[in-house]
Amino acid sequence: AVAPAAAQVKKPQDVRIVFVTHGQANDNYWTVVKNGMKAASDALGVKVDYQAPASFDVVKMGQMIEAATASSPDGLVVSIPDATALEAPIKAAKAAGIPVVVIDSGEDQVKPWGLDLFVGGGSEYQNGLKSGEILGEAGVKEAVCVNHEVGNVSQDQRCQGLSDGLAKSGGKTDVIAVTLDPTDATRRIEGYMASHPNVDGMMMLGTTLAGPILQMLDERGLGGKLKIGAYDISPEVLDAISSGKMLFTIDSQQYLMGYLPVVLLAGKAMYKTLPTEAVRTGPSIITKAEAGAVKSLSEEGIR
Amino acid sequence: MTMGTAVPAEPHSPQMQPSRMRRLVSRALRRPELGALGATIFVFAAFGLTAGGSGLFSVLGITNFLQVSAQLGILAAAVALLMIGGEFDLSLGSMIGFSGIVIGLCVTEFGLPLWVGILAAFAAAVLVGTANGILVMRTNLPSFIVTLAGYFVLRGLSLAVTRTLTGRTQIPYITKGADEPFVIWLFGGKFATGLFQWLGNIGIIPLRPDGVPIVQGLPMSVAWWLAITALATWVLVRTRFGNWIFAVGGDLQAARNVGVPVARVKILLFIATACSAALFATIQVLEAGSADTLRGTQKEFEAVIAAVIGGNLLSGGYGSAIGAMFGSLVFGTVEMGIFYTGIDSDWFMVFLGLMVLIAVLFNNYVRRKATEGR
Amino acid sequence: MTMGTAVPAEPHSPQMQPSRMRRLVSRALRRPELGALGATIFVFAAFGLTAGGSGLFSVLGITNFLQVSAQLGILAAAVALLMIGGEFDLSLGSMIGFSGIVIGLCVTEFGLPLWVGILAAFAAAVLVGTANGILVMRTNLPSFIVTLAGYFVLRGLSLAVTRTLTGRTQIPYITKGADEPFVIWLFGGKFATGLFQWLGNIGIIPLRPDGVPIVQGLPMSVAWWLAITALATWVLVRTRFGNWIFAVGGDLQAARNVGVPVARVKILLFIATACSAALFATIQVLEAGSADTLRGTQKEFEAVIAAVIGGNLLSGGYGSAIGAMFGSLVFGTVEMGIFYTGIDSDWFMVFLGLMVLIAVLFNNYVRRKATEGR
Amino acid sequence: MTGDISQTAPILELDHVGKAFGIVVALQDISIAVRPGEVHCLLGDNGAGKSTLIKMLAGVHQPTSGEMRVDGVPTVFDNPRQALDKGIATVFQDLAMIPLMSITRNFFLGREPTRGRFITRRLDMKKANEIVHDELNRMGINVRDPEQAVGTLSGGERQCVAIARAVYHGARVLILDEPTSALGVHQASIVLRYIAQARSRGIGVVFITHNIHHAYPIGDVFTLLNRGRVHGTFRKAEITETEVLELMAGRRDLQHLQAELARIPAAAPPGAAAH
Amino acid sequence: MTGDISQTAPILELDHVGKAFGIVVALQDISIAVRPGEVHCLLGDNGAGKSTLIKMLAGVHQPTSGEMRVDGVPTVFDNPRQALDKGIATVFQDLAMIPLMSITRNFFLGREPTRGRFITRRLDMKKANEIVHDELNRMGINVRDPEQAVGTLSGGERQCVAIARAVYHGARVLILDEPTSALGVHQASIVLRYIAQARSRGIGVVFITHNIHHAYPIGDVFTLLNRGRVHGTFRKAEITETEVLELMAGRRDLQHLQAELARIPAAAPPGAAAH
Ligand SMILES: Nc1ncnc2c1ncn2[C@@H]1O[C@H](COP(=O)(O)OP(=O)(O)OP(=O)(O)O)[C@@H](O)[C@H]1O
Ligand SMILES: Nc1ncnc2c1ncn2[C@@H]1O[C@H](COP(=O)(O)OP(=O)(O)OP(=O)(O)O)[C@@H](O)[C@H]1O
Ligand SMILES: [Mg+2]
Ligand SMILES: [Mg+2]
Repeated sequence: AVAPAAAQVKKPQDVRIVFVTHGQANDNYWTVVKNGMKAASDALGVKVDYQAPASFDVVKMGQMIEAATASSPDGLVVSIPDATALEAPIKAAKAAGIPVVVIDSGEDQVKPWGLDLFVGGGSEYQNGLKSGEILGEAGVKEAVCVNHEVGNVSQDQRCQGLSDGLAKSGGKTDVIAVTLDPTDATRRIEGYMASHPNVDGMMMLGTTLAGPILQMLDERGLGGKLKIGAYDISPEVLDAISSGKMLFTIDSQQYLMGYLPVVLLAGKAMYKTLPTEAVRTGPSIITKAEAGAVKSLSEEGIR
Repeated sequence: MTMGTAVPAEPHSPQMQPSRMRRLVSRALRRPELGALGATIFVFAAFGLTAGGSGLFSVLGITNFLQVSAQLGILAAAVALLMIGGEFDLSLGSMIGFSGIVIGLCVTEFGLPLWVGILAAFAAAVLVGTANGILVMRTNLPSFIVTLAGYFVLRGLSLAVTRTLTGRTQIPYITKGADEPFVIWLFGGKFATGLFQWLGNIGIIPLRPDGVPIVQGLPMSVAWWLAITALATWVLVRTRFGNWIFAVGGDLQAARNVGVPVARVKILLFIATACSAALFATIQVLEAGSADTLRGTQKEFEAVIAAVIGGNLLSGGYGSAIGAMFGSLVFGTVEMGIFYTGIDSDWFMVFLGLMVLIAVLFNNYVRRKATEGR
Repeated sequence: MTMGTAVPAEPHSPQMQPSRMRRLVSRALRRPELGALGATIFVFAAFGLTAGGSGLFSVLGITNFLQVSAQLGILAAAVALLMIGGEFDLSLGSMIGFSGIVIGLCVTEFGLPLWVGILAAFAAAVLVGTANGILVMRTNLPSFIVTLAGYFVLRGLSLAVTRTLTGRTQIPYITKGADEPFVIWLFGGKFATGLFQWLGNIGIIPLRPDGVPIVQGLPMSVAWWLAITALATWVLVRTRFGNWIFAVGGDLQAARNVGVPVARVKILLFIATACSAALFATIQVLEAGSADTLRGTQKEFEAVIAAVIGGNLLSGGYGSAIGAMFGSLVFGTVEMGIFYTGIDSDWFMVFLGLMVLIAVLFNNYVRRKATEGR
Repeated sequence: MTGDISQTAPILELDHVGKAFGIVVALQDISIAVRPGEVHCLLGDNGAGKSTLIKMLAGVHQPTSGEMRVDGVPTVFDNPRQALDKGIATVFQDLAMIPLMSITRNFFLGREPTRGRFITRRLDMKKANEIVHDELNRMGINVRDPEQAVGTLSGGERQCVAIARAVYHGARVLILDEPTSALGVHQASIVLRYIAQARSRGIGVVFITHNIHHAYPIGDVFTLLNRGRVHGTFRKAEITETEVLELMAGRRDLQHLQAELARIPAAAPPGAAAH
Repeated sequence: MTGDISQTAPILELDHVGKAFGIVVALQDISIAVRPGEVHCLLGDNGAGKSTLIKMLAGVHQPTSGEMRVDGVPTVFDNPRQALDKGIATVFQDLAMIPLMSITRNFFLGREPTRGRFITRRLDMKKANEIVHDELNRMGINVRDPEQAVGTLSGGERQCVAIARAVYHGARVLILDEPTSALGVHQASIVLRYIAQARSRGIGVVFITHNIHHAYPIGDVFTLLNRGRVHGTFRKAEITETEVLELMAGRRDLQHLQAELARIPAAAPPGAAAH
């Protein structure tokens, strides 16, 4: 629906693009990627498939990339959470003549492996560093990194970045390992806070637990004491930022990571066009000033 | 030596007729929950030594691990009955997520009152439990594999339906507009608030700057936990149905042969388990105010752990609901207690594993001493 | 009617002495893997209809689902033996992560050659298996709870040790500097490469622009899968040890009473299971070139699913390794096959669950028809 | 062997009934009748199909051919509960006990006495324990504690519990599959007395045993099964103890058998011979 | 009842042995001896402790007091395998069979015949099947297929398999716990013949039964157990069949017992009376 059909190498309805990422479909972050992908596919009339292992498993992801290659799509969109493990399958896809776009993580691999394009925010570590600096500026001396996926490299890098960023202003960081269960998570944090009364800053690595954690802090009378940051956005987080309970959130505008690759790879299939430079979608820091404006978009799953 | 002498048979040799007192004691010692009680005492002693001063046993700390134990315990009580009946339910965790989503969608998408949403979740639970039970009984397949299908299907349905309707995987602000204080209190509120306020006033619980004690009461989940454990125990020990549960788990064929309606018993057990998941989900939704498609992950697993720590047999036919209660308490306390000991979070799992093992070994030791020693 | 007539007893009524042919057929129909074979055929038929033209049955697609099935199948074969022997091993998945970390640390941190790292991983597996087995036999605790400790401890150890030594949770570039082509080929390489090149040359497999066929061979994991299934089958059917496995799983006390060394059998089974995890880890590390503390998550679960789909009894005493092979094939094919049908990934789990259920129901139906019908 | 039509109507009847397990034909063309106040002995070699036959009467197996009638009405028992509801109580050869459950709970399993109503309806364990204690005492078994697990009882004790249970609950038909096999002399005689009592109360009894000294004194009708077929039904009046023994031995040469039994003490051991 | 010191030395001896399960004392102060070429009958009521006693001999239970001697050497069997290795084979009352396994595999369980060596060592199933088929045939049991699961056999057939197994593997002592309880007349007589044969081969036999007609013809020594204690050991020469029966009935009043047995046919049913 974009250009005159005559000039097309391939008709939109014949174009098929496959996403293989490490993000589970029911993760809040990746669901927005998927929404973007869906929107682009509806707009262009191309076919898209999204695939991700049910838990963090790069080997399974490699096998999925191989399966995608076998179904010979017109474009492949991947994230690269573990370069060593995914090198062979991604290179094989490339060798089979499939254009490959990298999203979210893996910018460093694009050039050396001869892949086509990167679409995404800054590296996890850079984002973490940024969050540490912001908290440091806000006067935080002792922060906690609430990690619901200990052992997952990208989450670990965020905490590492936070620790290094905060260290610049002399603060220190501890990691609290939690699960996605709201009761477990809030009780653990509560327990930690009780035995570490000096904690004055917190980073949440996702939005899933934001609501219960904020509620718990309110109940215990700790609400105003903490400077809180988060990754990603959700209506609850945005409300909290508006009302001053939270300081900021780091948004990678992952909607674009879903939308753009579809448009670009469809373009590649239909018109043989593709940008030459990486497309940066983030990080964008959302504070009180912007929070209200994006809230309704967040409710729709666009941000 | 070969040629013995015929001694007149004593009608009652004293060893064969232990006194009533000893019999009572021995009967108490035979109870399955005894070992779990031992393990509980052990765990408390261990943390008393290592984390005594860290606040684990402050009012806040106690409320804290009680809440974790209580939620797990609600599931564990039902799972214990199901295990005694000789079956598993892997779909438990997914059912939690699914129930939460049902409540959330009813309220936020269809604008129904909260209590209708909760009823809908329980109706879904009854349906799923019935399906599980009928499939298991009709096909003679192991419940492991039948409920595995539920495990995938329910989790998948939660995701697909939620994303189709809302475009997200989380449903926030479920309780926000609700004007049903009783329903919210019943599942997500606190009880004994007066007591806690008083404790705060006399200085036993620290007060917040605004004069409210930092712990305002015990979460309702604790009340539910106790109520459901009591109910399950009553059913097991005092009703025909309880008798049948032991029988179908102990020997299905023998139970059928003496006329126990085995299919009915097992189906009801699956329904009870699914309903405990719905209750768990309701409590979490009303406490947290939101639902998420990922809720309940691995709970089927934790509930079985708690039940087994509590002395329930995996192979069925033996166990108790009170044991499951102690099992949940052990698991919840260990999980939270390790936090207070200040162990680096990388080592958390190592200690969790060791503590669970030691608690169970202790449980076993106590039970063995009680039944065999002497 | 009451007063019957004494009919002379026939020495051999024909119905009681079925012909040799019928006996052979009936014996074949009694095999546990029969149903799994039925399920496999069903799954292939289903995907042949729904995803026939999508590349699932292209050479690349077949290699792909074979690889997924093969890795799972290596575990499932060992787990099947353990299940027939009446036990579980929850620590399997954690053992995979741990073995990978052992290999990775040996190579990258201690500068040892690859084969030493692999030996170290297997040594660790033998240790863990022995510990599991001894604990289960000594304490009479259910293996569920004993190996649960391993589940936590091993995963925690992988994380803590890796982070302490490297500051990360991933160990990349393990095979990069290694000059051990044979070891790398043996676990992470491909076989039948000549055949595939030839198939490419005659046009059956498409060639890449550089003249290499897009599939260069079958992954070695497939060879391991077949070899281990064959070995496990041999052990089960043709050796004393196999006989003992069935016996300890069927009735532990009876087996002990007729002189089976039950402790030795169970400990060896736990060792075999842990070693299958080490083999799995080795293959993944050498194929992927990296190790990660999270590897192997949930594999204990998938392996049990595969074994159960393959007709192994959860309660022990009955099953086969070939069944487990078919079970892995069913699970692997379903998992990858759904992808080719183009179903929205939100619905993936729903379909996975339904497919598994239908496959198992079909399995059950076939087995029942075979043993009871007629 | 004259057909006697004037007898009481049968409670249970099998009419040309057959049962196959897959390709194994366990029973074929079986016709028998169980009448009130009559002890019907099933005789036959090991593997003749006696247990399979009574499992059909008890609702455990369903016939694959033929018809079963209860009080003259064609009936199919889908499960043992339906048979129990018709007053047919069975002692199975494998006893159908749950080893981990207590004696009392096993005794009343499926027929629990309750107290109170509706929500407060509960097991009356005290009464149940008393009944069990008394019933077992009557059989010459002195259990220490009726709440003891059945799994810790001796083989004979367990069998006594199963018999006491069936006798207690059996209203119209009592089926006993080798009830005395594991019993001591004393207990066995009590069981025989029970059977006689049941008969005089007008209960129909089906009794399986391999012991001629148990079968002949008590049996009214003897049916011989052989390799899954009925090989004759005889009233006591028509048959002597020796003939019954011959039936039990599967019509094998009794002379030969007795010669064999007689030979045994002859093969005295070297040790005994030194006496 | 004179002490006879000149006999052959016992293979197995229990010397003031006791066994308690928690607070339940099952056996107390037991002293018996099993000699080669001698059939030692254990008599006693249900629950007297006979099975518990032989389980100690077989290595299943360990004594809680006293001493057990094998060939005069104090021994503790940690498990049944050690007893088997000393040539002590047992038929347990619960038979110790794995229902889901085939007859052949059960028969040779723990003592499998193998073929080939080292890596190619494997079960010799063909030979095993043949042996099983022949051994069972000798007992009068005609199995359709030795690879059939034991769970599908009748109670008596299963017992025959267990006896055949013990006889086949038993080298020095054969322990039989109520081996004939579920057997037909024919099979039981064969088992008695087996026992006689074993005795004449110099094997020591421990034989438990509640059937006087099985015990008296074959027994050389009779030991009475009562409530966990030995109440006398008698040689055959010193005791009559009636006295043995009296022992078996637990020294209850035999008169009473016989009167009772005699009463039974008297209580003829109404139906039979109408004859
Ligand atoms: N594991 C156990 N725990 C507790 N009591 C036991 C256990 N095993 C046996 N007993 C008790 O010991 C006593 C003797 O049992 P045993 O089986 O030896 O009797 P038995 O002489 O073989 O009887 P039967 O002739 O009925 O087989 C019984 O009263 C039984 O309840
Ligand atoms: N489920 C089954 N599957 C296959 N065969 C069976 C099954 N149940 C019984 N049989 C066979 O049917 C035959 C009759 O068995 P049944 O148990 O009725 O014999 P029985 O007359 O009770 O013998 P016993 O006196 O030894 O108890 C046996 O040969 C047995 O192998
Ligand atoms: Mg029978
Ligand atoms: Mg006994």
